[in-house]
Amino acid sequence: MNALFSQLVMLGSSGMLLTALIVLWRKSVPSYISAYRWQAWLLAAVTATVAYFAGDRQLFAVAAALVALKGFAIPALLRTMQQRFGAQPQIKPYVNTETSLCVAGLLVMFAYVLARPWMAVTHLPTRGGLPLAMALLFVSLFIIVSRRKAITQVIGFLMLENAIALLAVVGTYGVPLLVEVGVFLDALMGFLVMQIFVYHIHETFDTIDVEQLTHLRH
Amino acid sequence: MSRFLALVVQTLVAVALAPALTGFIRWLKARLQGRRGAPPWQPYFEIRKLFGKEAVVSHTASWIFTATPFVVFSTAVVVASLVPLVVVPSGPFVAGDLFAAVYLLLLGTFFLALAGLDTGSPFGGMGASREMTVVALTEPTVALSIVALALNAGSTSFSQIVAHTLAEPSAALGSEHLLAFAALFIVTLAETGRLPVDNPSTHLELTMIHEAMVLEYSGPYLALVEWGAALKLLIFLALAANLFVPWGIALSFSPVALLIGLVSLIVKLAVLSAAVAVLETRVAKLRLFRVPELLSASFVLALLAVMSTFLAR
Amino acid sequence: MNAMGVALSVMVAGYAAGACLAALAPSPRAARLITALGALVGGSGGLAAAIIVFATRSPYDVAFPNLVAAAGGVVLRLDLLGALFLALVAAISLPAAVYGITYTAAYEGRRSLRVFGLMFNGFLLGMCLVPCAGNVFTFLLAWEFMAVTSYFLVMTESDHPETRHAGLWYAAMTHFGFVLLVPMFLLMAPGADQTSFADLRAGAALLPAAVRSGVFVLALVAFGSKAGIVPLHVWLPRAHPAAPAHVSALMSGVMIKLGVYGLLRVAVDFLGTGPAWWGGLVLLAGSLSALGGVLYALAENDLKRLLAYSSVENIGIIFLGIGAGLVLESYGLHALALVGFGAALLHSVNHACFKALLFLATGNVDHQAHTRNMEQMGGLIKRMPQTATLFLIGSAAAAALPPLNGFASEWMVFQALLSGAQIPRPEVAIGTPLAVGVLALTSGLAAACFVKAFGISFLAMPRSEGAAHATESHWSTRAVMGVLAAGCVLLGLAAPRALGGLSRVLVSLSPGKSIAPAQTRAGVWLLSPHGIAQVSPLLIAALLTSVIVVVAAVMRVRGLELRHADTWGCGRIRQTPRMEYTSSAFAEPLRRIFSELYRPAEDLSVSVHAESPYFVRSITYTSQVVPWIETAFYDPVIRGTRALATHVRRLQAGSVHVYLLYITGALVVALAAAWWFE
Amino acid sequence: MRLFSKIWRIGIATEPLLAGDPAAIDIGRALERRVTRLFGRALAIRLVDAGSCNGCELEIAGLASPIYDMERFGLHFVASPRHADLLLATGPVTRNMEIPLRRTYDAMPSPKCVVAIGDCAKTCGVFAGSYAVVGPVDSVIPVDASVAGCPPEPSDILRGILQALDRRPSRSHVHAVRG
Repeated sequence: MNALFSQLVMLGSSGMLLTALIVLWRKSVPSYISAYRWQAWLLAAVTATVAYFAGDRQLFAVAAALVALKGFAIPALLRTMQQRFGAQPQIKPYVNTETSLCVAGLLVMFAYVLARPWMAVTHLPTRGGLPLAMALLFVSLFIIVSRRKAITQVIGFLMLENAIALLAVVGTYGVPLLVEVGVFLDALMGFLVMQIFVYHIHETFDTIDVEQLTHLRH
Repeated sequence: MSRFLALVVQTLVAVALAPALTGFIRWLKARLQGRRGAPPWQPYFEIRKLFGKEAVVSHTASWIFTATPFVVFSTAVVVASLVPLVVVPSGPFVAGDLFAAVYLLLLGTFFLALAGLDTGSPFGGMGASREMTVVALTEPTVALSIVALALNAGSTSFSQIVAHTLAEPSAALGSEHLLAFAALFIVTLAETGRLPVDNPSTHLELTMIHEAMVLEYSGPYLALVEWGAALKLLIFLALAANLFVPWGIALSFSPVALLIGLVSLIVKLAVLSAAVAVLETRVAKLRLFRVPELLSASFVLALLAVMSTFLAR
Repeated sequence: MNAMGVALSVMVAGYAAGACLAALAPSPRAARLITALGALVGGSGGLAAAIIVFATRSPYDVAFPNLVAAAGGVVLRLDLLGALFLALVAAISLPAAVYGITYTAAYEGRRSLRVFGLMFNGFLLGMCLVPCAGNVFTFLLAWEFMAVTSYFLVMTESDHPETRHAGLWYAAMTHFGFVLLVPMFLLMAPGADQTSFADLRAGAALLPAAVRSGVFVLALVAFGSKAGIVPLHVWLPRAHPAAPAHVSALMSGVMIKLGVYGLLRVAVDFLGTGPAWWGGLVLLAGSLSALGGVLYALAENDLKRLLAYSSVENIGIIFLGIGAGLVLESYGLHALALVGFGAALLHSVNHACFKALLFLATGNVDHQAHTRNMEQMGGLIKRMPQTATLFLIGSAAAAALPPLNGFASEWMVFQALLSGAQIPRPEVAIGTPLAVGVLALTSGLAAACFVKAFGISFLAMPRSEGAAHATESHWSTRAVMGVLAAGCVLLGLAAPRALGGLSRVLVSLSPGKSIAPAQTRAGVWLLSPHGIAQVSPLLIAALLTSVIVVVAAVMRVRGLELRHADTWGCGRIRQTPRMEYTSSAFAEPLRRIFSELYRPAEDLSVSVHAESPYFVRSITYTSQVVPWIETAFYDPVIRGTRALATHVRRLQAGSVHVYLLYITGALVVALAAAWWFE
Repeated sequence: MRLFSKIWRIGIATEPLLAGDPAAIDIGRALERRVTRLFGRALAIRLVDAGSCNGCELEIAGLASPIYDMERFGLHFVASPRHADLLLATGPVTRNMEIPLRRTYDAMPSPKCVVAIGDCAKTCGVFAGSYAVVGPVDSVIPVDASVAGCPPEPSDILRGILQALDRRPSRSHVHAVRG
């Protein structure tokens, strides 16, 4: 029973990591949005499996909230953002695709090496997901750093927030509901602020390439 | 002795089945495009016709041009005798493992590229240069997916890997198996010249990779090269099927087990080739310099597969 | 004077006589013959000595303490490891010597063949003595003798400016290596008088860990610079094309293997097991050399430079094998470590065989087509059929294609790296798959590189006058290359037997540790360390030939109508060589994909008519792959030394009094130091 | 997924090959028995535009469409004449295209056959007597059958090719095709 439980959790979290890799690989923002939606659904699925196997009633509520907000609300918001400023020319990211994929591979390996001691500490069946959550964290950080379009950076930030949620679920069977809601609310606030931020960049520079911000200096 | 006989029969079955596989993919793509299309056994007629025709050889071509079809066909046949199709090849007569199979196919591609260059036509050179580029970029992915399988099973020999997966069914659901399968599937598309890397049914010479090298072949030579390419596709699909979903493969040499093995092989090949056909209807051809991005993505998948094998330990 | 003594004396006498008589030869033609004769006699003596040691499996010692007694006298000690490398040197020098007879005929008017004969035999003597050396002084003497003689051989065609430039680089790099060898031996030698290798081996066990690591790093850098690993490889692609073909065959085939011999002697024989990061460092050097070598080989248009970079790549593969062995050794898995070292030794032997063949074939092409630039070759297979077929065998072996020897050793290196993955430590468990990925990418790119090397230079139509009028070279050169090609095929098919012999060598290095795992079965199958995965090049070759024979027979029975016609070129009128693919065109996709690593220096210049900028007269685009390793690493070092030199030059004040002042000052300082340290 | 639902909805669009007027096709040279049997089930076609106004090319392109679907008869286009068995020549042979047309014909391995498509190929049509035209296709290479029409219907072209190979459509393996 435990073997199936840990296998499913690992499957879910490696699926989430793969969706993050799609953002690095593909070049169209709509595919990023669908990748984010897939990731949110997988996160909800992992939370639900943990809730079922650990018999924790609250996690089911958290899973439902995840599906509602991250599965539907945020992708819809992202799509409106995309429609408004979506028609941008292809902005070459700082790092080309092959190198960013290899860097992602190295980050994943670094995450595995890093998470090695934690796995020795926890004896929960879901400890297999810890390095995957750390890897997702590093990859989403890399997305934020290496991409120049504001929308992509926003999606990177949201994936970062997903990674933290996954880490919580896999590491300690989910933090108490209050903390969960708190974390999620400030992420939502961050997202709304960024939305306005992107809007203003578009207004002043007529492009959402973050590179242009450097012109504000002189 | 029956073991050796079974291996010979298995190889002959693979050689006979290969054109039908390409025919089935072409037939299914036609149906998906709303056409009636040629029946799945059409390639057999094409091969019969080609054997009846005259072979035209260019003046600038050397002995390599006429020797290459034999090398391409024989490397494909020998690899078919190594790969677990109907029965897992075990015992003294196994000539090699996964690495040997990959390098034998590399021998076939090496000579095909030379034949492309031999006639001095720009298409042949273009095809050879692009084919060697794609093959060079797929090597690390193939090696790492072999490593991911071998680490689990403890060795790179087919019988060991299949036995391990049969013994531990939960492993088949493991992330390393799925990731390695995805990586190997992308490599199959790249290595056998299917869409999105190279369009097998194109007529524009400048977009070809595999076709461009065989533009100069005609008659029986062309039949051998096409048969070898079809056999290579069958080998890759059978590898992807039997290493990751080995249920149904014959472990003993009893006639019943062999029959079940044959039926399960045909079913698995049908499912995989249907997947290839559906994918080819859905996906357009990638620009040549977007192909390395696809191949580096498959390399990262294989790397993750290897990572997760350590995780399980 | 038992058989060993006779063999060794025949070796030394043969080379010495060859050298002296060649120097005094009446005519250049006589000099050529004497050079070859001396090399043949010396080589066969060396080969006989090695075979005797192999047969008796017992090392052989001979000492001449009175020769230069102060430094410990000349001590020769030939154990199994030394015998293997002596056999390798002698075996490759025999065909090279015969090849030299007709090859150097072209130098008769221009170069002094007497000096060449002297240096050639001296070079071979130096290379044979290095594995036989028994103590520090003999080793360093043979090492320096080999370096100096090979410098003069590289400088044979010194009228070309780039040869002089290459000679300069070569001399600087080999002496950089030599300068590091001396402190390494000093650190290891326990006492001034105990400088024999036996004392070093005993002393090494007592050294503190820091000193052992220091010795290892010095050995890796010194022997690495001779072997040509990436940061220190810059002399190799310069020196090999400059040297005559059979000399570069010897240098690339065997001389860089003595770097591998030195590293094995120090790291495995003397120091024994060390910390895991030793293996990691060697794996890193191996991966850099393998990838760097093959990438620059792909971008090369000069055939000999391409082969030189391919040597760097193969040295990288050998270092990957050694690295895997060291890592396994550091975790106590001695049996598996032997698999790694065995794979490295097997690849050294294989590489010596096929690289010598390739260099000799390139020498033929260079003399007949008067060019080494692949852009101007093409169509040589119709004018030089045997040379082309032999070059094909060599490139198939270099691209590690199954029945030949390159595949057997690369398969073993794969298995060695794979067995490294069983170690539970995370950094090792992650490092080994990366190394497997690097090795696979290298072998893929090597296959592409050798398709280019053979396809562009030998197939299709000739792209220059020289290539159009090339004819087959002298029969002796082809016979000699035939011997090497047969060696490649035999080493490929009988790889299991060869590996059996090599594991005997390695077991002798670490007596009493553990027996080598069963790496071969019935002399036909190569086994992976756990004996489950197996490959048999012999069976593969048999299956391939049988299928080809059957299919050819069926085709013959059915009758094959054949017609010759022009190549199909969309119906254009004439098929001209200008339409063919050239070497830069073939490598262009890979150059563009790896442009981040190549960093090509590109410049585009558009010249317009004076009247208006909108009418373009000509557009010139040049893209040049400049090895940025040299500009990044070596230019600052060169600038730094030159700046230092200008400061030091100020010391040469020119007046005698100042010089006297220096002497007294130095004396005073030395005395004060001696007093203070008392 | 929208693509596959549309595929499911439309299904097979191939229509049976109706018999057109036989006058459009005339068989110049009957191929021997051996050749027609060899090309019985599989045929590779190489199209050469010897100076046509591309009207015939549009119709020929229609052959590969789901409606006419020549693949059900075993015909398929190939890029190189080395792979081809049948040469489809369209348009009057202009001066510049004379040598390329002949070289394409020579590059094809025998047994081979040629079908001239359209009035221009048959009798130089409207371009007869023009300074740039060398003559109809059969003045340059031997022609086995020709299909009249400017441009001929795809079904006429298809029947022309099948009859050139002496393959009665009804006799061929495609079901429900009225001869």
